Parts: sequence; structure tokens; C-alpha cells
Amino acid sequence: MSMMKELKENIIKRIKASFPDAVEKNDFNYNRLDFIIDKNKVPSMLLYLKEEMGFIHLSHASCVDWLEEGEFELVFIVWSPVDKIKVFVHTRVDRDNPVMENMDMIWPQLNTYEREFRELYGVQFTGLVAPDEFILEDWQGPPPYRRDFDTAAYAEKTFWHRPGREDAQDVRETIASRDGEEIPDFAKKYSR
Amino acid sequence: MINDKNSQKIVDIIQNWARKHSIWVLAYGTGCGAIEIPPTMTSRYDAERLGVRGAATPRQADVLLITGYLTVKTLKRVIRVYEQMQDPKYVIGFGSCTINGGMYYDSYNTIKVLDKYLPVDVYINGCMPRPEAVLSGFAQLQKRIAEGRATGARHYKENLEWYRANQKKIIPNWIMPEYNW
Amino acid sequence: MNILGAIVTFIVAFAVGMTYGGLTRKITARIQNRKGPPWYQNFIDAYKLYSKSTAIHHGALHFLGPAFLMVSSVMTLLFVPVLTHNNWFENLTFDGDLIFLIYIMTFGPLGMALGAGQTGNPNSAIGVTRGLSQMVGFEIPWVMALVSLMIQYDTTSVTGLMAAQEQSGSWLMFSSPFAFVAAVMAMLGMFRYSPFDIVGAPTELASGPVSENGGKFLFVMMSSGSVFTFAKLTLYVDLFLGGADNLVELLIKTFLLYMIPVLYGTVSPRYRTEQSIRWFWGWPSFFGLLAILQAVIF
Amino acid sequence: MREKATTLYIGPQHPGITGNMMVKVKVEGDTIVEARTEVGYLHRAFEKLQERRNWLQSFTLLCRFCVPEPDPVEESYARAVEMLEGRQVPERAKYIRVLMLELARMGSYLLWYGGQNGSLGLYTMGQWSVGDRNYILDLFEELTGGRVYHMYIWPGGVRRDLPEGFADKVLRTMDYFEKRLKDYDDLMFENTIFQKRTQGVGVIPKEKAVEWGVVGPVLRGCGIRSDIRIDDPYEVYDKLDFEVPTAEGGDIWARALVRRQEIRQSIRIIRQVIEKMPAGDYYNRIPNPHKWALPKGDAYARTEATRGEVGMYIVSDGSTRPRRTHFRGAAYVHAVSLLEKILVGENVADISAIMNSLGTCPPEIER
Repeated sequence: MSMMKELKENIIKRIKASFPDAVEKNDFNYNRLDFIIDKNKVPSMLLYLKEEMGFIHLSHASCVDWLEEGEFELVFIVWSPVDKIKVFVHTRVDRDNPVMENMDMIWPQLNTYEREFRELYGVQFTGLVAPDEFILEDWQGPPPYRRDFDTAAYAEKTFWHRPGREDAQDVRETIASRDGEEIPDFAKKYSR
Repeated sequence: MINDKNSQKIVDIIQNWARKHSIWVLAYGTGCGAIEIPPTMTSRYDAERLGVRGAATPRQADVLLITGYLTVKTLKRVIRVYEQMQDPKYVIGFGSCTINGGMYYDSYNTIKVLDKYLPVDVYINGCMPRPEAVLSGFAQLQKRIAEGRATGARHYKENLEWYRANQKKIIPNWIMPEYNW
Repeated sequence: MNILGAIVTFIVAFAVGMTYGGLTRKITARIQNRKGPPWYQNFIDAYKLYSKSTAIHHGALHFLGPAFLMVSSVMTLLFVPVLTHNNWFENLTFDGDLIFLIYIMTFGPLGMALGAGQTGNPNSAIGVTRGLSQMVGFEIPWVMALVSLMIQYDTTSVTGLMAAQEQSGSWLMFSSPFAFVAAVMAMLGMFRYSPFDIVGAPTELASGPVSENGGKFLFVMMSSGSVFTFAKLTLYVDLFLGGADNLVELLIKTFLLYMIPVLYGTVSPRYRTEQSIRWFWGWPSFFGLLAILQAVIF
Repeated sequence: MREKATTLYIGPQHPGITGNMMVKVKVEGDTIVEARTEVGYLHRAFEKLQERRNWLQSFTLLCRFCVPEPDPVEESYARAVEMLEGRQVPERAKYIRVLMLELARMGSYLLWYGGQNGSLGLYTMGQWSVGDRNYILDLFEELTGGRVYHMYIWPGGVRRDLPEGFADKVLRTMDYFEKRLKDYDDLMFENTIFQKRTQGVGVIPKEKAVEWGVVGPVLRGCGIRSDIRIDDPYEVYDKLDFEVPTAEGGDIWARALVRRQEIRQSIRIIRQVIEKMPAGDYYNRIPNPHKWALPKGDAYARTEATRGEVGMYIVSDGSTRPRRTHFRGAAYVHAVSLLEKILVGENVADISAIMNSLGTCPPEIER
């Protein structure tokens, strides 16, 4: 554990040396380390992590819609087989004008991720060479994964729905209301 | 000497018997239901003893097995595949999500009620239906064929405008991709 | 007389071929731990296919393809003497019909090629090219074996070879084993069971040349295939197993021969096209060469 | 040159395709000069739907991410939730989870036996292995109530304890499979035609493998020893004794050898788990799911599945519903960018075999 700690410190030192404005977040007791950086620095930082520091495996990349703050958060998770540490690189892009730089020359599979974000979130990647459609086909309307797109309402007005049975009423309210109540004996066996 | 009507009736009976005992299912796993098709076809639940076997292309298939939910993108292909098949042809809706959307009731990309877009002869409910359920569904289809009640294809021909309207309602671009299979 | 015999031959060939197909499915199923379909399943499938409607139009040649197949198999059947000492079922045999058979047996696939080419389905086109190239592969040992027999017993007619077997008293599979081995190896390719089922390989090109043919087309192909199977097996029995005096003997011999490709197919994956051709030009051709040497020397 | 090329559409309706996707290849003769994958036929917007479910209701959706092997997805999600909440898992539950994961691995590998050999025309193998897979599914059914979908691994443990006599059933099944795998070897790996078809086909260069995002058995087939169970150990894998097999070559044959070894390692792990499993509690009860809010933050947990790294990234805004869940499947990389690369120059007859050997699972890609 202590060894992992100094590994993290070392990584933070090296990153701060070349990216002074990277904000680190080192409050996890497992092998995880976070950095928050401006979106224009992300390609160079990922390249630095991959080429210089041995984080050669892109584990995951994700996009989160923070509707209230009017921003998209892009997360890149890289993994170093040597240090056995995951590094999360967070960045924020403006929600109204989400533009990011294409990075699939660093990891070719980023091309797939960027296609997905472009289609489902509307995040534009400058210089991305790929067919327009990835998952959806002839999609009209806003990018569906944005939080302001209501999928239930869309499905309600677009598709046929078979009317449900009368005796199938919604019991979620009842379940939500019962809290800390005594569990009957027959149920104790399975749901303790 | 029997007259034409009776002979036609006899021929129908023989034909229905043959169709009942030789059901070729198109090999098109449209959804996650395709995972229970291999166990159904392989040992323990051996569907071939009922005459059920896979067909490679739509031209040779009798049954279109919709294994699960259909996304809009897949529905387009499925309609094309269904119209490539030769009469008599049957459709089996496989899984709850073909009946009422199942757990995808609020998904923006899957259709909820299959029989608004394709004529379904037999529904198999459950998610995932067990191989026994699949076999019983095939048996049900055999029963309907033997009784001459599996007339989904004719219904589709007769109410083509209605089906087309429903299909075009959710498929904005009706131009098929330039497939040539 | 002969015409009646020919008709009976055709009916028998159809029935036997279909039954063999059903039995094949049953035996394969048993090897695969399954119960399998009943032995008459192929009859049901055939009748169902016949009763299906056909609404495909790809032009005249597409219609002619299955007809070519049927014609070629029927002709092959009619030039093969089914039973010895039986001028009913000797059918149309003449001197040199062995050479004629070599040609007519390649006629069906060529016609099928025309038909499949017209459908415009790329899978069909690729399957046809594969089929023809594989035919080039297995024709060589097959022709070598036949040529060695012709040289050895200097006759070019099947009945002549059968007569030769009778007076020598030993079957050709013993008196000229190399030719028999080469011919059997070629047979593996002729019957298109795995590992040589590259023509209609489902997972590579969906059932190949037949992918555009359903309903009645497929029925014609199925029946012609079963007739062709019977004709080929009977030819093998006549050439190497000393013919058959009655139907039961014929059935036993043909079934045993038929089990060779079937059982080999159940336990082997599929070759690629060039691999299959290389295989045929390897050991089978070598045995064919040995057969010719044996025929020339002795 | 180009105009000699004909375009082939492998899929979406094609017996050779795995699942429901399409590979559009340009072929010259028999050689592929260009390959494009088209996915999206199975897009159900799982992650969008999870934002409308609470943390526990997501489990009905989770197991549909990849049907052949749903348990690693549940494991990843459950562990991500536990990371986020800091919830402890009883020791016994960890062992049961490992048992579950390894059983799922065996089932998925048996299905792979069938797919790989079916793509090469050896249908007998598929009939045997998929038929035998039913014995694993029977164990699942007795333990969880479902053959395919389990929803058994939950945050804070597993849903219920092992029934009486379950361990003996598992051991008996393992004995059966140890006998049975010898037959598989005789039929498949001893088969010269199988070797001819797979050796030197679909080669992934070793130096490029990690950079291209290759994971799991495919990466080990390139000769690189990388396994999340060793590198980033979860549950009790660090307490168990097993090997991570590798093979040189990076072709279909090498991957097949790796998988052949791994299914035996799974049997070994399962035996150890059965014998080492401690008694005790199996479930830390979670609060009322409709009022169960997770602290603000994010977590990423990953699991080694038969196809490779399977991860789940969850973001919580402190409410009872996820702000965002993002699933990372191995096929997401394997079947799109990697497949398009390595298909070029291959024989058109090998498309299906290569896809099977990469562990393609289309629902992982579009979800």
C-alpha cells in the first residue's frame, strides 16, 4: 500500500512537471489516480502518459452529461501494466458548443469511442475521419443520450404500445413507503 | 371419381402435413434470444427430430424466428428478409420484448408490439424462453399449420397498406441499403 | 422393354437416394449425441419444397440451372448398368460409355454455373467458381483411375469391365487397388461432404449456388442430387465391387460405399478451396499415377 | 486494380456472422482488400434506460449486455457500486462470486467451441459442446433460477446462499468435463484440417497488440501475459492458485490453444473455491432500493471475461439513480477497429472463423 502511495506521488510529480495546470485528485485507497485538465491539453497529456510513462493500455473512455452545469465531462481511463495503476483524465467541454480534438492517432480504438460520442452526445471531434452513422440510422432529433432527451416520451409517441393488464398496478410507491419495516418470517430466509 | 373440391381438400391435408413436419428456420439472430437457439438445436433438446432445421437464406426458409426485441434498424432488414421468403411462410415472435416491449418499454430504439409490423403466427413469451418453451412454440405452430390456421402471410398480403403505414411510421428512410443477397 | 426399365431405374434411384439422405442425417445425428430426424425426413422436405410457391424471376438461365442438373444426373443414371445379367436394367450401354460418363458427370455443375451466374448473387458466383475449381481438383485422380482401368482391361465400357471382373473372378478393388483408392479419394470430393463442402459452405457464403433457389428449384436440385448419388454409387459398385446381381446386394454395397464420405465428413472441418485442390493433387493423384503404372507394367 | 473488387455483405442476415452485425468486405478473387463493420442492429440504449432506473433495478438490464456470459457485467457493476459506496462484501460472497464467474467462463468457452468449429464446418464439435453446456446451465438454474440471465451478483454480496449439496453437484460436473475435454481435443485440436485452417490466419502483430487495445485471450494468444485476475486482482483471485496460459503466434490457432488451457484452469479454480469456501454471511443487506442513494463521485470496475476486459464506469450525482453508466466491452474494440485492420489480406473464407476467435459479441458494441 505504501509502495503504491509513493508510486502515485511519483506519477503526480512527473505529470505536474510537464503539465503544471493539471489538478490531481489522489484520495483513493486503491490503485487509482485522477487528473483534471483543460480540454486542449488532453491529447498531449494522453500522448505523454502513453509514450513516456508506460500507460499503454486505454482501458475506457466515457462522456458524462452535466446538464445543470451546462458541460460535458470526458473521461479517459488509462492503465499501466508495469505500475498497475489506473489514471483517470477528466476534462470538461462546453455543452452548447462541444468541440474536441480528434485523438485516434494515439489509440486507434478511440476512433470508435469518438464516433459513439459524436452520435449519442453530439460532441464534435475536429479531424475525425469516419462514416457519419455509427449506431443509429436515419436518426432525427437531438442526440439521444443527452439528459434533456426524454426517451420514455419519445417511445410513447413513436411506437405502438400494448395496453397493460388491469391487475398490474404500480407498487413502487408502496415499496418506497415501507422503510425499516419488519420482514415476515417466510421472507427472512431469502431477503435477510 | 372424386370431384375437384374433395381432391383439393385432400391435397391440402397432405401439403399441410408435409409443411408441419418440415420447418426450416431462417438463421437470423435478431436479438439476444439467439442464445437459446443453439441449445434448442443441439443434443438434449434436439429440434431436428421434429423436422425443424436451419435454412441459410430467406429463399429456402419457412419460418422467420424473431429472437427478441427489434430495433428500428433491424426491423428494416427483417421486413426485407420477410418479403424475400416464399409462401407459405410463418413468423414466430420469441420473447416478451416482441409482445409488449418487455423491459425495453421506454427505449427509443426498439419496437414494442411486433404484430403491428409483421404478421405473427405464434408468440413465445418469457425472457429468456427456455428451450422447452421454444419447442412448445414450434409444436403450437405445427398444430396451427395442420389445421390450416397459420395464415399470417395471407393476412399480410391482404392488409399490406396497413402494415406498410405502420412500418413507414417509424422507418423514416424507406430506401433499402444496396444489399444483394 | 428398355424404356420401362429406365423408368423403373429412375424411380428406384430417386427413392434410394432420398432414403440414403435421410439415413445420413440420422447417422450424423447419432454421432452428434442426438436422436435425429426420421429416415423419411428427406421425402417430407422434398414434398414441402415442391408445395412451396415460387415467385423469383432471375431470367431464363436461372430456371434452366436446376434442369441442367436433373438432365445430367438422369443421363448419368441411364448410362450406368444397374444390375448385371439383367438386360432390363443394363440401360443404354455402349462401347466407350465410360468416356462419355466422364464428360456427362461434369455437365450438371456447368449448367448450374450458368444458372447461378444469372441470379446476380455474389455468394452464388463465388460458390460456383469454388465448385468448378474443386471439380478440376478431383477429376484428375478420378480420370487417372478410369484410364488405368481402360488400359488394363483394354475396354472402354462399363459392362466390359464388369464382364472382366466376372471372368477373372476377383473384384477390381482387389486386382487394381491403386485405382480403387484413387477413385474413392476422388469420391470424397464428388459427394461434397465435409471437408470438401466448400461449394455450399453456409458460414462462408450462405449455401452458395443454391442461395437464390427456393421452393420448386430446390426440390428439383434435391431430387437430382439424390438420383446422382445413386448413379455414382452404382457406377462405383459396377467398376470396383463387381456389380450386383440383385437389388439387395446393390443396396448393401452402395450404402457401405456411401458411408465413407459421410463418416469422414462428420469428424472433419472444411478445407479452403486451394487447400482442397492441393489435397486432391497430392495423394489421390499419386495413387492414380501408381494405378496407371500398374496397368502399363502388368 | 480496384474495379476487379466485388463487394460482399456478410450479414446482417448471414449464417456466418456472430450475432447481429454486418461486415462489408471488398474482395479481389478470394482476398479481402477492404473491410468495414457496421453495427447498431442491437442498440437498446441500455445506459439511457439505466438513468431512469434506480441502482438495483439496473440489474435486469445488466445481464442483457452480453448474453453468452452475463455474470462479468453484473460483477463489474456490483463492484463499481461497492467502490463508490465503500460497502464491504462478506468473504463467503466473494468465493461464491468467483465460483459464479468461473462457471460462466466455462459456459462461454463451451459456446465458443461450438461457434469456432461451426464456422470451420466441424458441426459435430458444436453439437457436443453446446449440448454439454446444458450441464453448466443446470447449475446456474439451481443456484440462481435462470439458465441464461442470473441477476445473482448484487452490491454487497450475492442474492442467496448455495443450496444443500450444490458443491457436490459442481464437483461432479467438473469431473464430467475433465473427461469430456479429452474428447474435444481428439476431435478438434488433434485434427490436422483444423490446424491447417487456423494456423497463420488472422494474425495480430505482437508489438501492436496492446496499442490496438487487444485484451483477454486474444492478447494472451499474441504471447503477452496479461490477465486482470492477476494484474488488477479482484474478489479472492489473489488467494487462489492458477496459471495464465499464453501462446505464441497471434493467430486463431494460438487463441484456441489459450482457450483450451483456460477452461482447464477454470475447473482448477472452481475446485479450489469449493474447498476453500468459508462458512458465514453471504450478503450485506442494502437499504430500501427506492431510497438508496450513492455518494457523489465515479468509479470504474473491470472484470476478466472470456472475451477480455469487461468494465463498468458509473457516475453518481448523489441521487437514487445513476447519472451515467458506461459499459466497456472487449468486443467494442475487437469487432470494430481491430477486425477492420486484421481482415485485410485474409481469405474471404476465414471471416467467420476470425470473428469467432476474436470473441465477437455485437450487443457489447452498441448496447
